[in-house]
Amino acid sequence: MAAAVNDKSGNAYVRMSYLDALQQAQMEELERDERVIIIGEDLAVYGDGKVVSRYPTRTWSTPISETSFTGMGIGAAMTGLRPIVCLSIASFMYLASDPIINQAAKLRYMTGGQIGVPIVFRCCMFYGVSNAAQHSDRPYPVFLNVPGLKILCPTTPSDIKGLLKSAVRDDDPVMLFEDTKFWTVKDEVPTDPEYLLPIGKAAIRQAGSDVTLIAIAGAMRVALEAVKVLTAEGISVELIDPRTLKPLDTETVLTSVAKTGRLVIVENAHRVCSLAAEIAAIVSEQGFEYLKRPIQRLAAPDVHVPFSPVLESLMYPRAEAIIASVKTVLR
Amino acid sequence: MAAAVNDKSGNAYVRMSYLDALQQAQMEELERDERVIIIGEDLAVYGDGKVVSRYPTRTWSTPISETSFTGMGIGAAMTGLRPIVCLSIASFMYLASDPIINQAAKLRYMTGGQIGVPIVFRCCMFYGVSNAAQHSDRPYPVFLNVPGLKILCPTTPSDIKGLLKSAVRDDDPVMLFEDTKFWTVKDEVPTDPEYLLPIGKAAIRQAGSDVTLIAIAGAMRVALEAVKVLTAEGISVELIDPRTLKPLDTETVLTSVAKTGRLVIVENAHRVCSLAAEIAAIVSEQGFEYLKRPIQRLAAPDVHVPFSPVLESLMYPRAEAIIASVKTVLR
Amino acid sequence: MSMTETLQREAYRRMLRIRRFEEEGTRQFMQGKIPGAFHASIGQEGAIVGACLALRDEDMIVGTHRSHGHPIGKGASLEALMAELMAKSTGISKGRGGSMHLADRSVGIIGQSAIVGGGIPLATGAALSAKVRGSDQVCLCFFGDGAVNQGTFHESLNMGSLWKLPVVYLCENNGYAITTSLVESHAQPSIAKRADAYAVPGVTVDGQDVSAVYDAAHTAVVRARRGEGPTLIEAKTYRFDEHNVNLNAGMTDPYRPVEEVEYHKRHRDPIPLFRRALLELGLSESELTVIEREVDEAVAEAVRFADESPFPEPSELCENLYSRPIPARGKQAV
Amino acid sequence: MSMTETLQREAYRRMLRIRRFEEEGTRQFMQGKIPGAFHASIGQEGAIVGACLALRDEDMIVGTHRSHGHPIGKGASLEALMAELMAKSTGISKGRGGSMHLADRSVGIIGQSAIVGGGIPLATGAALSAKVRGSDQVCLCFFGDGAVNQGTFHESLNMGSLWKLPVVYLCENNGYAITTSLVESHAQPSIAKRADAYAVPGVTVDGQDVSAVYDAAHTAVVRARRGEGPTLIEAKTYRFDEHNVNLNAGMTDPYRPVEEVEYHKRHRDPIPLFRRALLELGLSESELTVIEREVDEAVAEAVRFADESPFPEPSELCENLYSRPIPARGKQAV
Ligand SMILES: Cc1ncc(C[n+]2csc(CCOP(=O)(O)OP(=O)(O)O)c2C)c(N)n1
Ligand SMILES: Cc1ncc(C[n+]2csc(CCOP(=O)(O)OP(=O)(O)O)c2C)c(N)n1
Ligand SMILES: [Mg+2]
Ligand SMILES: [Mg+2]
Repeated sequence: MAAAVNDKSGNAYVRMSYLDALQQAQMEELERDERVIIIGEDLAVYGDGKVVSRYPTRTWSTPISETSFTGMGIGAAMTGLRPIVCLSIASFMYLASDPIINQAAKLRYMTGGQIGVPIVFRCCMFYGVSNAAQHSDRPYPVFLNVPGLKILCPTTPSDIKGLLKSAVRDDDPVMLFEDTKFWTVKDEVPTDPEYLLPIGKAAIRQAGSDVTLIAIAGAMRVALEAVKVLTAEGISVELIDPRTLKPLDTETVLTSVAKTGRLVIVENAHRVCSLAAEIAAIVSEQGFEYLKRPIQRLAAPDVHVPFSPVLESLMYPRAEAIIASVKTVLR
Repeated sequence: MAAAVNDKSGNAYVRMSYLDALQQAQMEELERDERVIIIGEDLAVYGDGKVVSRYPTRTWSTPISETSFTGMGIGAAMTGLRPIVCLSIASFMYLASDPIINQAAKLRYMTGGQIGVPIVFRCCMFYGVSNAAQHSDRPYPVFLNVPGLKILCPTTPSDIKGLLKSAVRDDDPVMLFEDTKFWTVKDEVPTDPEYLLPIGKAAIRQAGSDVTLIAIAGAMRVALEAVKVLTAEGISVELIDPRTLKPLDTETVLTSVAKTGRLVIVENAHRVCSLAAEIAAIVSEQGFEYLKRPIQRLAAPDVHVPFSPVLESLMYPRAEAIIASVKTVLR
Repeated sequence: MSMTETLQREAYRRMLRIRRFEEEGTRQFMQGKIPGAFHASIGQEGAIVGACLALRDEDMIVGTHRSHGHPIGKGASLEALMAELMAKSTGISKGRGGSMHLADRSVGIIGQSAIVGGGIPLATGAALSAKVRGSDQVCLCFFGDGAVNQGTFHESLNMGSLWKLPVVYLCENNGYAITTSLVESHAQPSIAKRADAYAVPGVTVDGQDVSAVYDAAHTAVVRARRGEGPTLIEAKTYRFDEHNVNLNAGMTDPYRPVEEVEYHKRHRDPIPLFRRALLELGLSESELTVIEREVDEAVAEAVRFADESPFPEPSELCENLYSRPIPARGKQAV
Repeated sequence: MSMTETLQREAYRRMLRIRRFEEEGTRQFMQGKIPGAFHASIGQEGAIVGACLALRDEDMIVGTHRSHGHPIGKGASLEALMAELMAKSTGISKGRGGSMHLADRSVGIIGQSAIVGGGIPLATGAALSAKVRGSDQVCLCFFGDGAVNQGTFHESLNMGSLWKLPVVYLCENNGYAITTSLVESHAQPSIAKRADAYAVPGVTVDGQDVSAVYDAAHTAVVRARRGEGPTLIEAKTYRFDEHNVNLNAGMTDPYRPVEEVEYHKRHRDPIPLFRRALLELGLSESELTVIEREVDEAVAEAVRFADESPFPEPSELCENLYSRPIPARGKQAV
């Protein structure tokens, strides 16, 4: 790992990958708070090798029993621990949806606050690499409809550090959807073990005045490419990363649309009832008077992920499509 | 049961409840096609008593094993049967979401069309009667994001007959969400055992020109009340019942909004990423130029269903709220 | 180990508290004062109380939709439970949970899952938590015969055994899951025998004999606390009432013979059975009458408390969804 | 019943077809011509072929993510399978499924679930279907040792047994689920013993002995077809390659000892073991060589076919999602 470098205000940074930042965040939280444990299958395979060897009694490598090890994590969270449950590939989330929705999300409310469920459900959205329909979902929209959950999709190494740490310290169930498109992406990450990012606050990746572009999770990669091209052409794009999908920072979205009057939303999930739908709905209710042009949603079409790379490459919005959409709303 | 009455075109009708119409539809399909079977827990308790005694070898009353009896239904559908899987209360759907999403919805696509899954997943949305959070969900939004499924929410006795029969005859997986708010509602139902309604076609319950009101599932009850009041006040409401939530009949919605320029959507599901969000998004993309006023969504707030009737009564939009929203968009 | 005399008295008191609380609850339900569903444990008090009394105060319980017996068996006071049933703001869960979810955290009830089988992983996780925290708490997990067929039973018992977690799995086998009998739904009719699949001890016990249940549970609790892992106890019991007060199974063909129900009520009621045993052991009629009067008074007091309590305020609707209220960003139309 | 001589030859041929197909597939994968994951069954051919040969043509199979062996074991031709691995439009699933889902319906493979444990209910449902349709088909359900810990194993075996469905549950127990060993994940190390929990026969068999697997499977298939219900067969086998070609477990501490892998490759390879047995039974070296040459040619032909096949057209993306294309209502932007 590279040596730390200090910025002007004296904060130290180290360049590291998204996956390393995630690992570091987990390691620091395990170190800081002995209530933190990690539960999941083949932990070492999915990148948690170091954690397992360092904390053998606090990492629980489970049998293949997603429903119940998730439920066990919830039971442990109810009784004094702060588990991180690793569900590995996001398509396995459906096996755990009963305990996540019927237990974790509901117990505090249903017991009138007697029980808290401070837990993190981690999974990775592992798509775009020909693993076919049963391994390639980006299923966060399925959980957005559920009250009581918090849902995060960090897109940078420092954000995953700051948000994962906040998630572990949060007193409510938090789902963290990693996007494997970022695993190897490197950037500066604060070394501060107290580096925390607030849950529920969007980031404005670039300020702009012509159009608001919201990019969710993995779509941020292509959005950044698109913005580069558009900027070079003299178009001023305001690029927003919601980071927290639930609760959503609608204020940042509405403020931006109030300024630009134009909105393009891009994500890699299936389009029906996705986050882009919710954002479009919110803006068409609460920001209607700001809108100068129809909202544009770019998402995966309503079809399963095919194995063939020729076909899969058609699934996720590309930079050209974003550029075209931005130009459409500017026309 | 009442005697059949013929209408002008010679079609015979009988007045019966929503639940009776559902039972009749099932019975007729069992009678017509010996590939139809019914699988579920305590079938007789949830209203299928007659069916069980008439077709003992084609009704499979299961152990409490939602995940696997759903998967078994899928396996049976793949190999020559046309099962109706009864999941009883909709909140138990989460236990079956892995087989529904990862298998039923994906298998045809993943096998390049080698395998079809002609199956109906039935469940009832049983809310508003103080059964608390673990028994009161209206979880259709969770499944709308999934490609490959068809999703129905019939709101009248004749619709549930016509749609359930179409679902059984459909070659794809269909989810049928009954709304128990309609169970006892009576209306004329065609006696014709070939009475089929097309999946994917909305119904215009009342034509109108001032405002488009879309009411989903149980919300139709209060919407009808609201429309009565509004009509009396001289407001011309076009009331749309999507009936099929997936694939959605966007044409009917857009045509109506083109005429009225105003849209109010009402449903009893939780608001985030619900069907109302998707409809609002579609209209804000494709019908933006028609819209004269912001879209109004009315839905359950983003909180779990409380046990206490005092609190639960606050969850679902009421006629007054619909009336107020309509007046807001007309202002 | 057998119950001490003090414990025997307490066992009688607690069984009676469950019985009278639920009898009164049924009446309140019929009067329309309790909304929703109402699943009584009447007939099953021996299995519940025998198991609960084998625990220490700091031990934990996860129960089921048939949730009234578990907190009372663990020693909860009745007021907040009755107020919860009546959907009052003084209810144990502030009127948010109701009959299927009577969890009283103060006596160690950490959850009551109305999702059948849903509580088994929670209890196993609570035991994992005790182990990781180095506490010597044990978690008692109640579930019905029907829940045994859920995948969570299988998955959780395997992990509980693998990691030698301090959990006791207690099946209240009342022979039916709503209308489905055990033989119609279990390929292997012996639930205790299923324990072999997870290399844990499996024990069958007469659930109508509170002492026998206590003994079996005590052995299991000691084993669990010693770090030797879980035990599966099948307590054979019977539900006297319908599955749910407002459920009229409405089958022409009753799912259980009237004679069977009558037989159990007459000959296999755990409360008179234990009362007789106590008298034989030398307790006096008057001692028992005192307990009975106390119980009646406690139940009456609970009803009084619940009756006088207010309903929740509409403004409370969104409270306790999250640990801290989520600051509303933008307009949040209902 | 033991294999006839014809069947023995076929057993050898099919094991070899799996082996050579996968060796070639691995090479193609390394050359970048096969995208995605690639889970080879190399080492497990005895368990697969022994079980498949006990079936009739019209019988059905549901398999797993380790999906190449099952269709080949059931007699599939190799062209469309190789084309599928190469994501070609002539693939058995038109390039939609790939390595984890090689389902060839024409030989009765009705599904390959890459969701571990997900295939067990599907197979049980296929058996239910056979029973309801009055067909005498049997469904063979393959799954790994890891899948045994899923709730679906428990739920499905119970229903399969309860309703005496014509299904044979065959566990390819290769001792590991990715990096997790059986002892680390199964409280009860005998998988066959879990059968008691569902009152079905549980049998352990040497999976490296194709004849022994055939015998056990044959008994189970006959029983299933007679309407006597399922059997659970635990075939002890070993995976020679990594879990997945592109998976580098990357653990400093290898999850399985190199000596263990070497031992199995050297002494427990089902193909040389069976070859030797066949020679001992009197088959000639030259007969076997003919089979070997034929297999090599079939594999080479499959690669040629796949190489020459086109990729799918972008316009096909949404085909076969539904039975009939959904008429687009309104604009459907991608
Ligand atoms: C997952 C799930 N499926 C179905 C139900 C409906 N249900 C409520 S209680 C019950 C029967 C449970 O039987 P058992 O476990 O024996 O408990 P008992 O009611 O006999 O105490 C069922 C099926 C449910 N609540 N949850
Ligand atoms: C539900 C689910 N959980 C996890 C995985 C990831 N996974 C793929 S294969 C595998 C191991 C399966 O082990 P086993 O059943 O023994 O089969 P084997 O790979 O040894 O053939 C796992 C955990 C998955 N595909 N599905
Ligand atoms: Mg029971
Ligand atoms: Mg294995």
